[in-house]
Amino acid sequence: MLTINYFARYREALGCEQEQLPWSSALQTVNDLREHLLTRGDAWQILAEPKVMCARNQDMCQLDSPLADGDEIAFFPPVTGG
Amino acid sequence: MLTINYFARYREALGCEQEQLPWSSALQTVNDLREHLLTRGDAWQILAEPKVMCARNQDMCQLDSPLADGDEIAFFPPVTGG
Amino acid sequence: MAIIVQTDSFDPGQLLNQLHADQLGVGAVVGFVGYVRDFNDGQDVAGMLLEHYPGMTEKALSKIVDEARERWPLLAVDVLHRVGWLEPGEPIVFVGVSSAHRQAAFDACNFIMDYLKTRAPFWKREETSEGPRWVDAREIDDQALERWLR
Amino acid sequence: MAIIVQTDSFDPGQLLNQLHADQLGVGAVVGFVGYVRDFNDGQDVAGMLLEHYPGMTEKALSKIVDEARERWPLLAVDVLHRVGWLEPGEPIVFVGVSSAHRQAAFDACNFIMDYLKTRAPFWKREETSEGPRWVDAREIDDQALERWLR
Repeated sequence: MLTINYFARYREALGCEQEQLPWSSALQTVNDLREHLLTRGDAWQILAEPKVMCARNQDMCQLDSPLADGDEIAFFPPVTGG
Repeated sequence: MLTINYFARYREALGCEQEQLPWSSALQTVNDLREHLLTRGDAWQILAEPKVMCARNQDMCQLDSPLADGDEIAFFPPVTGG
Repeated sequence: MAIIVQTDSFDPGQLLNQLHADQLGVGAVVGFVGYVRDFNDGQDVAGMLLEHYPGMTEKALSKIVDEARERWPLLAVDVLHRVGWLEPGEPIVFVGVSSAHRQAAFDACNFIMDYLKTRAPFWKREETSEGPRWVDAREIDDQALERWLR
Repeated sequence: MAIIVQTDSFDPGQLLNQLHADQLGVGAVVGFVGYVRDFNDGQDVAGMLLEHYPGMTEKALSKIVDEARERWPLLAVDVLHRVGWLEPGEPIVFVGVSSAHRQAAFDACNFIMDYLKTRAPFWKREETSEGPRWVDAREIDDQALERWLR
């Protein structure tokens, strides 16, 4: 199982804060997961933004980071705290 | 008339905090004044230190700064505040 | 060292003073405070909602502080960042660093803020006279970060 | 803006908070505090006497602050420096700057401290276990200044 979190502008656009998805061997990287989500339709194209950021198990990661069953993944726009 | 101030290590070494000296046309620059003071003897050689700092009328200046009657001059070692 | 994420306001001056406490080896303290402005990017701002990623936030801030400690000889380091609803004039963030020496304190505090701005999971949504808007990340913050990349 | 030279101690946190006051255009405040350490250059320090050049001191500090204001868009700037007898743990100097933007506040505060260290007429005489000694100027402070020369 994968837990996926969306934050800020993405959370609002997708109308989704968190979801769970079964892991499969087709999801080898965070980018594989993103491409799967993009097939869901229009609203999801927001994840195609070139500056999309992601985290794996609460650490910032790159899109080519490996994915494993049980991971907590997050997608979010560039951060703006401070 | 010139007013001359000495600070910190120089004040202690010279045993003098402030003195007044008649201005003369031989004293064209701060360095002329310094060379005059150096003729006073051993203790005064402290003003020959390469890092001696000086101020004219309460502004930092270079040794080649012009000197005028009525000026307030100061000699001191490199500053160490902050 | 403390890393705190909270909704309540705080007293920046008190945090600054605590960085010295009674540590007689401290020669220099540098503190940064970020405040909500009443105007940003051409519009009046009535307040902002600060969203974060609970769990990841403290972890990300800890990594930033650890990295600063590897680079500079620091004594105390404190980071406090607020979340939730904030109004103009309220403090958003405090980063404070103490060290035996001045430049280490300046650089570490600056570094932590640059990293926080680009690597810590916080997002601002401003309430403006024309409605709510998500604040955009600024190119200049990425450039600020690049100074520190080795 | 205030430039103050005084013998009394002071509360750095209070000065930091005052830099914001109720100015809603302030986005960033950076404060530096220098403290007396109990150890310096290989020896225990029981305290220090800070000598200055009355009259010139405020003038020199004003010039430094004016120069900072020419270089960066600043709102408030405060400089407080103590003179007289100081003991370990006591604050010596506070430099605080407020601005709409973070990097201007960091740079201006750092710049003012670098200039103050090399251009303001203060001298420290430490009381050590081996008697009094005048603190020597450090080469590194001249180097710090050179960064800002244009």
